[in-house]
Amino acid sequence: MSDLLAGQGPLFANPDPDAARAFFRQKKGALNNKLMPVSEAVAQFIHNGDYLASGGFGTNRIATAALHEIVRQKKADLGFAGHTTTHDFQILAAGNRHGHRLLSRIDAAYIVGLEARGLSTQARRLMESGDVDVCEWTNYALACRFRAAASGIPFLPLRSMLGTDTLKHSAAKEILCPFTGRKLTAVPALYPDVSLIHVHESDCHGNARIKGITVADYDLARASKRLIITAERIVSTDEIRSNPNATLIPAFCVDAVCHVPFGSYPGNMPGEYFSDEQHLKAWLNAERDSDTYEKFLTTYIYNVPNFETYLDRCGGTARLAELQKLEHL
Amino acid sequence: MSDLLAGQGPLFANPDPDAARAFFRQKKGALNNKLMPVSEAVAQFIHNGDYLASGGFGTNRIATAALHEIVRQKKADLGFAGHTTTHDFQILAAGNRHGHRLLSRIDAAYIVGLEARGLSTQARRLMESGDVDVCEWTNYALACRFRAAASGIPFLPLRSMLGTDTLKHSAAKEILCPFTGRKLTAVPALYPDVSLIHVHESDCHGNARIKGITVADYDLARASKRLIITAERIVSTDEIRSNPNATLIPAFCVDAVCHVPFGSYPGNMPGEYFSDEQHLKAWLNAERDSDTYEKFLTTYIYNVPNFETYLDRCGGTARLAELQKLEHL
Amino acid sequence: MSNYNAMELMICVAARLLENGATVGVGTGAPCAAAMLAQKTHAPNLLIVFEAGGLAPVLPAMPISVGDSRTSHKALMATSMCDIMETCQRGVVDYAFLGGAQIDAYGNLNSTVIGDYAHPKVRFPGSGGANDFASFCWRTLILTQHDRRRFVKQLDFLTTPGYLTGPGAREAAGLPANCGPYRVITDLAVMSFHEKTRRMQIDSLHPGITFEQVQAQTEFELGRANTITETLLPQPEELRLLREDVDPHQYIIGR
Amino acid sequence: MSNYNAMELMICVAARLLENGATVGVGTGAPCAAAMLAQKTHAPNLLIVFEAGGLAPVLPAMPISVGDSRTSHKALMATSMCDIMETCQRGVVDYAFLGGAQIDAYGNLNSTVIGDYAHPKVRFPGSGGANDFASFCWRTLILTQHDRRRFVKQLDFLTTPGYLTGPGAREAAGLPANCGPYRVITDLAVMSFHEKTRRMQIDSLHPGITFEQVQAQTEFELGRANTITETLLPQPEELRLLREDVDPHQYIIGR
Repeated sequence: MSDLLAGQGPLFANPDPDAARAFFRQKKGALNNKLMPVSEAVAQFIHNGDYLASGGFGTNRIATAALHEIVRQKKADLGFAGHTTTHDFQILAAGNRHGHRLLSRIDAAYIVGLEARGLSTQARRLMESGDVDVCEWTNYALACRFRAAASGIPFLPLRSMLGTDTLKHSAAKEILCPFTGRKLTAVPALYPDVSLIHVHESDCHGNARIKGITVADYDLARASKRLIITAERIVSTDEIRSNPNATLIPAFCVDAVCHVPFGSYPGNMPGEYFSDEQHLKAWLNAERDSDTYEKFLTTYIYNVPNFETYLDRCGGTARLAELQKLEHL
Repeated sequence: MSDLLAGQGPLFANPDPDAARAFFRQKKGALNNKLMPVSEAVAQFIHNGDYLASGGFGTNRIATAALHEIVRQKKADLGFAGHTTTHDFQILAAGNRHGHRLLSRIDAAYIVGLEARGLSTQARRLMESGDVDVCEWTNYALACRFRAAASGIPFLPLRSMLGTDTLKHSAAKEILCPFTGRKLTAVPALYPDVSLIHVHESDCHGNARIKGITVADYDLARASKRLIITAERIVSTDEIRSNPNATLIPAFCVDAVCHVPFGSYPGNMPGEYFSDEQHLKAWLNAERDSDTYEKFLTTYIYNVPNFETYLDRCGGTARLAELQKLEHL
Repeated sequence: MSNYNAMELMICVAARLLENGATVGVGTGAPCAAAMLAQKTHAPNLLIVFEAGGLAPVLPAMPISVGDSRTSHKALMATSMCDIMETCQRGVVDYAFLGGAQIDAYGNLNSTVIGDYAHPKVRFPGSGGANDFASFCWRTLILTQHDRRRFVKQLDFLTTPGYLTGPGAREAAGLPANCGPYRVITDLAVMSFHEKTRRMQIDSLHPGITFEQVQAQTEFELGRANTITETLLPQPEELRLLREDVDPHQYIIGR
Repeated sequence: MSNYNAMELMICVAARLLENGATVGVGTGAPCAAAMLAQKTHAPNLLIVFEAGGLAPVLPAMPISVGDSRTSHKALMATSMCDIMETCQRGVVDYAFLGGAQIDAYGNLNSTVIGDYAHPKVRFPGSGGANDFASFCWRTLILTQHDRRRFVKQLDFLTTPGYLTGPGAREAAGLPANCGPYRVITDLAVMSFHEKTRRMQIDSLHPGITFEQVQAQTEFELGRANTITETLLPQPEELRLLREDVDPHQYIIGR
């Protein structure tokens, strides 16, 4: 098998399913009431050194309130799963400044860019600074790493990454199929210590519903050792039980449930409100000058007591009403 | 690796993803109108020698009309995926009589039994006769074989079957995890030549919705080279597009769409009607005496022009109304 | 067995083993009855999962199939077989109920064939989800009638893993660590597995049953727990709930 | 380029390559505009898929993100990234659009770093779903500006596979057989890949552009197709639909 390549990138999380099984076994109280403020959820369930993952897709259905709180609480030495992460990564990158190191390990599939909107100066600065260890992946490879963990198996095989530097700089390994002899890419299970997922509806136990595309959140919710749900609406368990087909995330995956209307702002929330392109543009622009950036972060993250205040500083109910209208065009 | 076990059971279908890719590439016309009678769908898309799989779960959401038609059309030399297959397998077993060989290859996870209702004499006769080649699996292992095919990869690893005769008599192979060194079971992708899935609603292209548990049908639909959908109701494509979250099976998986109200009878259809335990009991009883069985099959399959007539002979609208009532208790 | 029958006793014993807040994978029949009884007595937050995709339903009646619509009635989620099995494989599910045509001293089960595999005397359904449940869930519970044809020295076919050949054998085979058969509940006694030898041993005898009677119905040699107690009888409230709420039509307890 | 601009030409050329009934994976911007234009002209049954989970939407407007709600507006299904990527891996998706900071003679792409990987001059987003699309989809289409900084002899980082090192290299690497880069569409020309050497060659030159001008903007040596034609101009109806229906706000064609 000497012709089989092993990626030289760092492996940031233990893919061993028995270690994860021991953790999941002692995680009880699926039907406890898990409602709490975002500040409490972040304080209680996110620890320095944790490996973090965020759901949604960059500027779509992201848990903005929890991301801001992580920066405000100055968490340190976090690993991060950078499947298409755009504004979420941009927010966290603010934590690596003035000698503080919020992020230290990045699994990178899509980072530093905000798709058609352009690149984030500050996210680039972080990635180019050498301040973080980086491992390369593709979006599908990271999704498969979550699925392997969600399935309770240590790896999954796939057919991308082969023949590229992306594989060489990943922690994936080439294997041979035991049935066909074909060369495949094996990617190790990724069990995040804690994840953030914003949903449309959840009950107080964390039985949650998502409308529109689910991206990788079905698997991410199951793969995560701890899970913080932020929800547009809190619904009753009777409501959840009235339509079992609508549930995507079952309560036993969840540790905290936070009620955060407009929680994906300035991102898009399918069927609820569109993204605030003005605010996202302002953010990208502010990043280009360090003084401006400092003031921007003070205004929109550091000197903000809670998420409602952030929404108000971004135009409040009037602006949100515009974004709702835009979503329903 | 000499300590790694390879199951000695026969492998009935080619797990090679490139062979399947070549087939899927030439399968076009996703948005054609695929509405046709069951008889035509079975005649056109099921060929002697094909490997067949059926959706649902034995007596729940099964494509009874298509299964009867396969027996009526005297298809021959079929392979069959026996994940929890109960009444569906019992129907097909009727085809292996008087020297005719409808089934020749069985991947067996759960067969011959009808759960709490007892064993099928005729299914047992078939399995004990040596008339079919058999390979052992578990329900999850077969589900993983469908998922591997649906994913376009040649195998999936799992952690059951290990240490048992079930593995020895399967076509699975033990492998070592390239990351943890753990011993795992590798199961080969299973791409059925043709599958039958009964659904609640489908449009004329095959965009289909299922209510209640999905069992393995998300993966089975995607794994199958050809797919026959039977549906309780035909809905418009506008209706499908009005709720993209409700779709489970996209049109490009589907070859035929057949409108068959009460199509899962005598099985249960979630939210529609409960199983007809009297008819299922009558079937089990009839199997115990060959003359009685012959008459039974003549009455309920061979001398039946179509599925509506079968329903009438089983009590017709009055009985169906009772089963609807029973479902909504 | 005056005011209750063996099945009722077995169901009550099994129900008591399921603590509140635990998750259990069940099939139809007695296991489902035991889980339902536990919910109605000491374990209202017991989460019941069915292999076909029913997750934590409010069971309106005894299911006939592990895939029928009752198994997802008012469920927290109606999902897939893979989701349920992977929830087990991930280590989330505490208990699973199993049965079989044969069981050996290590709790291995046969539900595939009696006789030679190539030319079986009797073909049974096979593993179904049993091998998966027994491989993945932390503790498996076995409910079965007790006689010499079932409790055998040598299985005709090892369908579903117990402790295989003894201590460490599961781990050596690659199975998840620290799980396996927990209790065997029959019409005669309740058995566990010796923590060193992993062989079956009697924990408690049902009222009026002697060790010798149980051994006589068992082909292999049974061990003895440090103290063998008498199985606690079904309590009046347990019987009332079982007969009035859980199985009013006596589908299970009528047998 | 009197009555149209280069972007409009590139979009029209790309749209014509997408036959009716085909399935195409797209990102935002020009690729999405091309797919939308194809639907409005010759390919009403073109199925558009987005990597984040949007399957065959009726696009009400140009999406800003491949995961925004427009990508599943009136879609046939709102699904997951794994479902879309596995539909590609299974061989169902005919075309995918790609771009990058650098491209070489074999159509390999770099969207990760400029400079040394350990100490990059510029860090770009990385593969995203590009490597997956390029590995799985039958034919990849590359839309990009044409200059010497992009069309390079040696990539700083091979993010996404083209034909790798040449004929048979994809298959040797384990990638699915018989797929790879199909066309490269730039502001100067349309290029394909020689069926023997798998190196980039010019198929058609845009009006007023010479082979030498394109070669001057390309670091590696370009091949010549047997017959090099002039790229068909955007037709009035194509331009009308593109400007009035596809991109009325000129998000893309205004650049």
